[in-house]
Amino acid sequence: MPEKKTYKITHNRKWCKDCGICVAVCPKKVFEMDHNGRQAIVNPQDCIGCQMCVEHCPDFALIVEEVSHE
Amino acid sequence: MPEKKTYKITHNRKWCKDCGICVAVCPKKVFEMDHNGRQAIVNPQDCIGCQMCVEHCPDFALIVEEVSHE
Amino acid sequence: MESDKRFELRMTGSGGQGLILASIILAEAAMLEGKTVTQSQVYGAEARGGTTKAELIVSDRHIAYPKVTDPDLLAAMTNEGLKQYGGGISRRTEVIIDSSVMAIPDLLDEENCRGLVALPIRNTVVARLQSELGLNVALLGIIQGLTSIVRVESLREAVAMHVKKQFLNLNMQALDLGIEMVETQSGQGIRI
Amino acid sequence: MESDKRFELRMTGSGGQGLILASIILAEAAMLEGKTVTQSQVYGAEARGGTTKAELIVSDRHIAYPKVTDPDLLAAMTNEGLKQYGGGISRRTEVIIDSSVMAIPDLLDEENCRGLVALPIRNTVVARLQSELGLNVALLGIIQGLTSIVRVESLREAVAMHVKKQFLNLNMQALDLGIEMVETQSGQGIRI
Amino acid sequence: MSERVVLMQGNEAVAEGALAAGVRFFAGYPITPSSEIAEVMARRMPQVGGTFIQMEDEISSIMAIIGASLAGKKVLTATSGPGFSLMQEGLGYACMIEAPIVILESMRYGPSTGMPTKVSQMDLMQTRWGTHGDHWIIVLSPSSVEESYQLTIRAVNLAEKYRNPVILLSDETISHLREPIDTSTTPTLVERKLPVDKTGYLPYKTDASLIPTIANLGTGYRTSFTGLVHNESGFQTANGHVAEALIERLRDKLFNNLDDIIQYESDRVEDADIVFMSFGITARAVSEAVESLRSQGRKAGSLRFITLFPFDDDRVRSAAGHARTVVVPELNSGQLVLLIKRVFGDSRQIVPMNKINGDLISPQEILSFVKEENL
Amino acid sequence: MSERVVLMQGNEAVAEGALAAGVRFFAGYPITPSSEIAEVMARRMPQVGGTFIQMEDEISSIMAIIGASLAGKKVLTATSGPGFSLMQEGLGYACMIEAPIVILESMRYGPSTGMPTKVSQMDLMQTRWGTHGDHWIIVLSPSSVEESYQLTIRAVNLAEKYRNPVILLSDETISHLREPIDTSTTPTLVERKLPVDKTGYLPYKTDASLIPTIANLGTGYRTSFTGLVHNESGFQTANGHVAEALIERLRDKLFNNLDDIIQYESDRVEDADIVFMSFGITARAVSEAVESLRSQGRKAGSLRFITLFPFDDDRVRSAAGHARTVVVPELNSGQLVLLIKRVFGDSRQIVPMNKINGDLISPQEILSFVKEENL
Amino acid sequence: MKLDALRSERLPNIWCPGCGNGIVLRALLEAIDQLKLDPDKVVLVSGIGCSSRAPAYTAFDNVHTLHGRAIPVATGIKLANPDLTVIVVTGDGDSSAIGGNHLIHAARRDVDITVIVFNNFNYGMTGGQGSPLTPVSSITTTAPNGTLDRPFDLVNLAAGAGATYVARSGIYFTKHMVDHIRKAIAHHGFSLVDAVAQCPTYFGRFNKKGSAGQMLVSQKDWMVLKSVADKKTPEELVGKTVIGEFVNIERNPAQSGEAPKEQA
Amino acid sequence: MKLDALRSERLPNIWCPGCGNGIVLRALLEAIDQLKLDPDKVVLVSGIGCSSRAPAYTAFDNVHTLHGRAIPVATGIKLANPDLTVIVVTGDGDSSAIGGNHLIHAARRDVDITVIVFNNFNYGMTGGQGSPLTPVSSITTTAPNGTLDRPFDLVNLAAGAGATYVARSGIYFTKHMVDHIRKAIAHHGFSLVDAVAQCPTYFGRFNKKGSAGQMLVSQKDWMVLKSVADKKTPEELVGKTVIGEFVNIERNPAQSGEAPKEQA
Ligand SMILES: Cc1ncc(C[n+]2csc(CCOP(=O)(O)OP(=O)(O)O)c2C)c(N)n1
Ligand SMILES: Cc1ncc(C[n+]2csc(CCOP(=O)(O)OP(=O)(O)O)c2C)c(N)n1
Ligand code: SF4
Ligand code: SF4
Ligand code: SF4
Ligand code: SF4
Ligand code: SF4
Ligand code: SF4
Ligand SMILES: [Mg+2]
Ligand SMILES: [Mg+2]
Repeated sequence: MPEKKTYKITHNRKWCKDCGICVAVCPKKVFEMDHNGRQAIVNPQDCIGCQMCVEHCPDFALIVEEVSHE
Repeated sequence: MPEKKTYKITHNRKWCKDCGICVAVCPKKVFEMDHNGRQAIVNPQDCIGCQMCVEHCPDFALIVEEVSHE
Repeated sequence: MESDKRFELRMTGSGGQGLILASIILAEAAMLEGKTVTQSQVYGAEARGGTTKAELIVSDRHIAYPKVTDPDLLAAMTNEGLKQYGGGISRRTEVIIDSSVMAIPDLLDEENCRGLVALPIRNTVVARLQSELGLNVALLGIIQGLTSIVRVESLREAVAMHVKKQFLNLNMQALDLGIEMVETQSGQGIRI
Repeated sequence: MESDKRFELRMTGSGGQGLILASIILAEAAMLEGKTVTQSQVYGAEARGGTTKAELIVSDRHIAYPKVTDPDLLAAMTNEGLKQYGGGISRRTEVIIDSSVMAIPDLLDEENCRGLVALPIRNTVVARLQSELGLNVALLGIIQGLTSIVRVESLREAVAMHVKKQFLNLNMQALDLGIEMVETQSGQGIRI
Repeated sequence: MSERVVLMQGNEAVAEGALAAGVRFFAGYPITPSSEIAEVMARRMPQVGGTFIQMEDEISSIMAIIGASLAGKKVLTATSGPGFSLMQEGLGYACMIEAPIVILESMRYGPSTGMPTKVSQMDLMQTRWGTHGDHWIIVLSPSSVEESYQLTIRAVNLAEKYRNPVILLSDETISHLREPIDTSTTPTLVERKLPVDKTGYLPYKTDASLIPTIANLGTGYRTSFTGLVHNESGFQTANGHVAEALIERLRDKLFNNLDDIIQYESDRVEDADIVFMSFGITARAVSEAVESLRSQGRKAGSLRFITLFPFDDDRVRSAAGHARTVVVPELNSGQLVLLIKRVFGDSRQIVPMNKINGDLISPQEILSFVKEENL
Repeated sequence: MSERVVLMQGNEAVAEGALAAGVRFFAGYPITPSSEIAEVMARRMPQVGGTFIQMEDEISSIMAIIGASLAGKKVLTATSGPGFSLMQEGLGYACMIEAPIVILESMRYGPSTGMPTKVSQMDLMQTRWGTHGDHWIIVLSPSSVEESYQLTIRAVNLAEKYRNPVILLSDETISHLREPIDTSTTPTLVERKLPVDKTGYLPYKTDASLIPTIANLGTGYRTSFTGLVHNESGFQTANGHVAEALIERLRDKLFNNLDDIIQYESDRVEDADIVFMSFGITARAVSEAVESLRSQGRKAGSLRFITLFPFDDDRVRSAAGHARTVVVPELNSGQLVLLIKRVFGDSRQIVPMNKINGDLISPQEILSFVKEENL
Repeated sequence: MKLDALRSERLPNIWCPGCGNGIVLRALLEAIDQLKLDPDKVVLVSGIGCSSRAPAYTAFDNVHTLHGRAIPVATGIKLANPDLTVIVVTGDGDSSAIGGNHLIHAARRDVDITVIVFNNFNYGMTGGQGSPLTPVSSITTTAPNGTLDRPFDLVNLAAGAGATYVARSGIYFTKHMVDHIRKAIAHHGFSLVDAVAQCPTYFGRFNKKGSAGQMLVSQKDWMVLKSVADKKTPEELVGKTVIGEFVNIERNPAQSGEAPKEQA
Repeated sequence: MKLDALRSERLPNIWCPGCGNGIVLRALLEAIDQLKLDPDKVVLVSGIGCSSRAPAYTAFDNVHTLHGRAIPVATGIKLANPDLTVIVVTGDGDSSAIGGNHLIHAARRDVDITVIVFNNFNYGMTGGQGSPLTPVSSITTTAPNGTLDRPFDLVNLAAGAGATYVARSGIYFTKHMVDHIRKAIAHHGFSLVDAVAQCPTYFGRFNKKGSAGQMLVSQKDWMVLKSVADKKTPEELVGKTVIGEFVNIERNPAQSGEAPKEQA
């Protein structure tokens, strides 16, 4: 059984406009909009690295990279 | 046997530009270009009233009408 | 202020806050009282969802130059707004800031403005009305409370002209809330 | 004419006659002799296949004003041409007409031109060269014969520059024919 | 204030003014800062039985209003610098066929796309000389929202009366300003002169007015329009005399009526030793500055051009009073001042005052300028 | 005459001049009376390894040459009034991004389609003011075929040197005239200033010349162009100071070099009591008229504008001599004369002489005019 | 045909001998005649070009506009007074070069006007330059070695833009042309007829097409009726131009309302 | 993807929250990256509009032109230096309204440039007016009661004009979009991608399309792959927008030389 991969999510606050698109596209509900209407990473551990959020973020504000376990 | 129809060809010299189109389209060789390059009606008697010359004259210079024989 | 012939107001904040509408409502209220007005705002291709500025001049007589040059009142609803459009104030200017979204700016003192009113506007509106929607009208209430540039009734009438029926109640409450904030929070809210 | 500093020529006729080319050839011939020239022509949206006018000024010195104002020579190859562009001649003007296509115009007399040369140009060309093609170059021959504005050799050289090889011979013959027409037909051709 | 005093944006005032003037056809293409006119028209036209159409560009916009005008409608289009540049060929066509059309041009900062949301007065000379060939245009310039409304009505009237394009030269500030305007007065409307007799009708035959009647398309006059030089029948000719007469008539039909067409607003020029000449939004700063100067005891005056073109040197000369100093504040690098210089040459001190940073000239700046330049 | 003296039409001379100047890209749309330039280019460009393209209209023609210019080519387009009107927006863009381009505009009779085959000088002011916004353009005007050739070379050189659009203002007569021209001299060519260092390259940073270098597209500078107000990096900004500095630089880069840019031809103005000021084809009639007047003992002189814009009042004043009377003959209703009036105001007698029937002003007409008007 | 609609006092026309424009004009007049339209309510609008002079020879209201701009003027006229029958007379250059945008937008909007393109494959008026309809390899004054650019297929272009009536005909086929022009005018919505004419002076001469008569008659050889062409293979149609009706969609305002609302 | 080609110092971009332009821009950068083009030889040319600001966020040479005029500028650049990869970034209004003529002519000429239309069904930059691609019945600021004019089908328009590569994709389908942009750029000749984006600020808001996230995800519902659509009836496709490759013709210069010489 292959080891479960883990991912590092980098979020560029300065570029993010809190549009909520990552929230809408993430299959794993990794993101949420907080009560101030700000994007928040709430379940980073569930990320499967599908890159949906990255590719759909209109502001280049997300990077998702596999964390290498040597 | 029906009587052969005859036609009157009216040529407006003032409007005609001697382009030769009537010569080219007339199935009955009614027209010719003379040696001065001018359009001439040479065989009016052969006209069958097909209106080819009339419809193709770019200068509205021809009228072909049936001559009524009472 | 009432004695003054010309009253200049500048409001600045973020795109969604309805400050332009607020300035129009205030303008109409002033018109109801027979005053003349010119209202203007900044248009920026870049200002989308970003920072806005709305300006209003109210006067008893013909207004020649139509832009605010020396505001009597500056209301800054965001930090960014204050930064971008806070310049050009003078000792004549009273400054309102929303202390729920910004710290009290160090740059303001007796030398460069007439006074600073720091009120937790957004927080109060959200807490009391369960919605941000009345923010702009609450600000009008505050302005009314501070300046009495128009009568409350005129403001109510103007609000009614511009607000959809379903939100009328909310906005009237917001108006009252603004007036109330000036009355009750003045002790703690006003500095300098 | 040779003594004159400025020689003004106007040619007019119908679109297909190559008068513009003729004026260019004459211009080049004059240039070969170190003269200066300006050549122009009428452009008309309406002139298609219709009437044309070609003008040429030849001078020993710089030509300031570039258009013909008082032609030394007017060559009219069609009636229509004479009608449209025959105005503006003076007692200085010698007029050439092609008597094979037009009657000698009554309007010309000693009062309004210097002389009239009526030659059956087209007929002669067609008769002698079995083609209308050399008409314009024959006209150049006539002009040369009448005015000696350029030398025959220069004209030959200029014709060679502008005429396709296959037609060179024909055009040289036309040139000679033109010169000959002036010499031999002068008795009967020239009136006034 | 009256029941009909309403708060309006400059652009809205133009649209409402046009409707009040009887405009029933609007074609346009959006462009900052004039887009709201199209947007208001999109809403309002159907309400009054008129037509709004958004065209594919500004070229087709001006051509569409020309078409609609020939078909008998009063028409308007609205644009700004870049779009106005594109309209130049159409504008010249309208001059030549004498189509009554009105163009609102709201000046933004140029050249090119420049700063779309910033104000300027940089298109003044373009309104006069933008299209090729000799032509004459009426250009009116409002300086307030109220005047935007009133001058739009006047523009439509002048266009119909003189069969000539009229340009309303506004700017970003006025377009976007909101001020109270009084729409209660019923405007006097001018209707185009229609022909009355079909027999022997000649589209470009004129009487002493030099203004031909206009047979609206489809009314049986079998009329003819062309941008080529044309004779009275409306058909093309290359006759030089006809051409000359035509161009002269296009000029004279306006120049014979300068009293009707030209409007100024002058303020205490009579005894002034310093006069400000300006137009549009800048005139409002001037008006405050003059007030201040007068209150300081300085004999200042103002001449505001409401009609910018035709620009009549003689009229300006006589309206100018005797001030030795003429200051010309404008939001460009110097355009109106060129006209003023032409009028006065060296006989007065003509002082340009230019601002080209996208902001207005303020009254205070004028006062400082006068002081610093020792005027 | 030299081996290289050849008979050429004015249009051909422009095309050959452009080729001699290094033009290797031509985009255009046919229009009388400039079409022959496109036709010659269609034949000649492939021979010299250049590109000819017939575009869909004049708008795309000017935009295509702008693109090709940015890609490093010397470029030309050719048009006449109607097409030039359509090019106005593109022209302003070229001013703003400082693209070196040359436009040949051959004046025909306007406005609108007017009389396509008749001459005029009616587009003079349009070359200066046709596009919206503050901008500056170089306008040169040939008066012969020879000069068409030479000024085309000069136009290309000036465009490249000053990174500015240059307009060659010709007319129907010169375009179609055939005269001998000498193509034997190898022209001095000016090459655009290229940047030399990629690190920290800023497209619009300038030295004292105020003329930025230009990084041709595809040469690794990762450059940026926009018609919006831009800062040194070439990117858009709405900063008023930057805007002001930009517009002022666009002016000053030319105005600091008026000695280099402005050319006149003056003929015996020094002692003249009557001076004719003219340009283009009309100047040739003037030259004969001056000759005649002198031979009649009249002290006549002539000032011919080779550079029309920038138009420098001071230079005109000092080049004008002391003649009390200045006659301005032109083939329009009065355009150059407006500039002359601006220079002299009432200090001289400025007399317009206009002809608008599609024919040239002849020397004889000038003489008669002088006589009839008692000048 | 009664030639009442001809403005005889302006004849002879300015066109060259053998120019095809007169033949198309005649077909147009015939079609209008057949439709028995009120002549007071017919407006012909043209651009600039030899062909665009045609309206000036008719006794209808006529508007000679700018190069390429007849269609927006016609749009303005039609919308201002829907009672009028508005017909645009234009050239291949006028309509498809400088006027291309207006053409496709009128087609898209389905404005109820008819566009008759007098298609002579070049710019006649300015002296025989290439147009966007000039066939590849043809000689023009701006393509002395043969045209490199591909031409539009005007039918495809109009159809692609959404035109609801598109037909092509040739001046040899006068009855065919009259029929299609008539149908185009009668059509409710935007209609276009690619009326293939001829310019013997330039295109014909440069491309050695023979006399005006030969050019005209040659249409028999290189044109093929759509009904016939539909049964042929593409190979068999190489070098042929198909004439006939290509698009004829009943305009249905209700239908356009049904367009995808969910889009975006 | 390496974001080397992003001009980070200019971010954040000016676009509104949730604007689709950034997503198309990313796809474009990805496609260029995949093609391993020399970044010194890539030029992005744009017109005017929100979308046309995209090139200014890239580190390539970029030319921000006039409204509608990117294509002729790109044509000039490409012809002047054929070594460059010239990509036009444009909006639906920029390309199909004011720039429509240039679009069809570039398609006709088959100039080797690529046009990426950031299609958000309205004029974003000027405040949400309708564009020629606005679906019928949609609310815009110039159609407060719903758009009456029919839109172009951009694919049909480009194809009708002669484009040799035409594809459509949507921002939800990022890989699909990257693939088609990449193919378009790699294509020799004129290529166009109708890249369906979104303008939540205007079109979305006016037409009650929900949040930016909802608008984006909804593309799953109203878009259908061409391969799937090809098997469906027109009725089944009502309200659907088909995405995929519509035209892909190998450019064959020899062939164009074979075009009907006999024509006219
Ligand atoms: C803006 C503008 N550009 C160019 C021209 C010159 N011009 C007049 S007609 C024409 C082309 C005409 O071609 P076409 O439409 O095919 O008509 P044809 O003469 O062949 O009938 C051109 C380029 C013009 N009048 N206006
Ligand atoms: C000649 C001209 N006309 C109008 C405008 C105003 N304008 C700027 S962008 C634009 C429309 C943009 O729409 P689109 O191309 O769809 O781009 P988007 O903003 O939606 O991305 C308009 C009309 C202009 N800049 N220039
Ligand atoms: S998609 Fe990007 S911009 Fe939008 S909320 Fe997520 S991280 Fe922020
Ligand atoms: S990579 Fe996929 S799973 Fe991970 S956060 Fe992004 S969208 Fe969610
Ligand atoms: S077709 Fe007409 S114009 Fe031509 S020759 Fe015959 S009659 Fe004359
Ligand atoms: S009607 Fe027919 S047969 Fe008679 S002359 Fe004409 S073409 Fe010939
Ligand atoms: S040039 Fe061609 S299109 Fe024009 S009139 Fe002559 S033949 Fe006809
Ligand atoms: S207005 Fe629309 S297209 Fe423009 S940035 Fe905002 S969301 Fe994007
Ligand atoms: Mg044609
Ligand atoms: Mg868009």
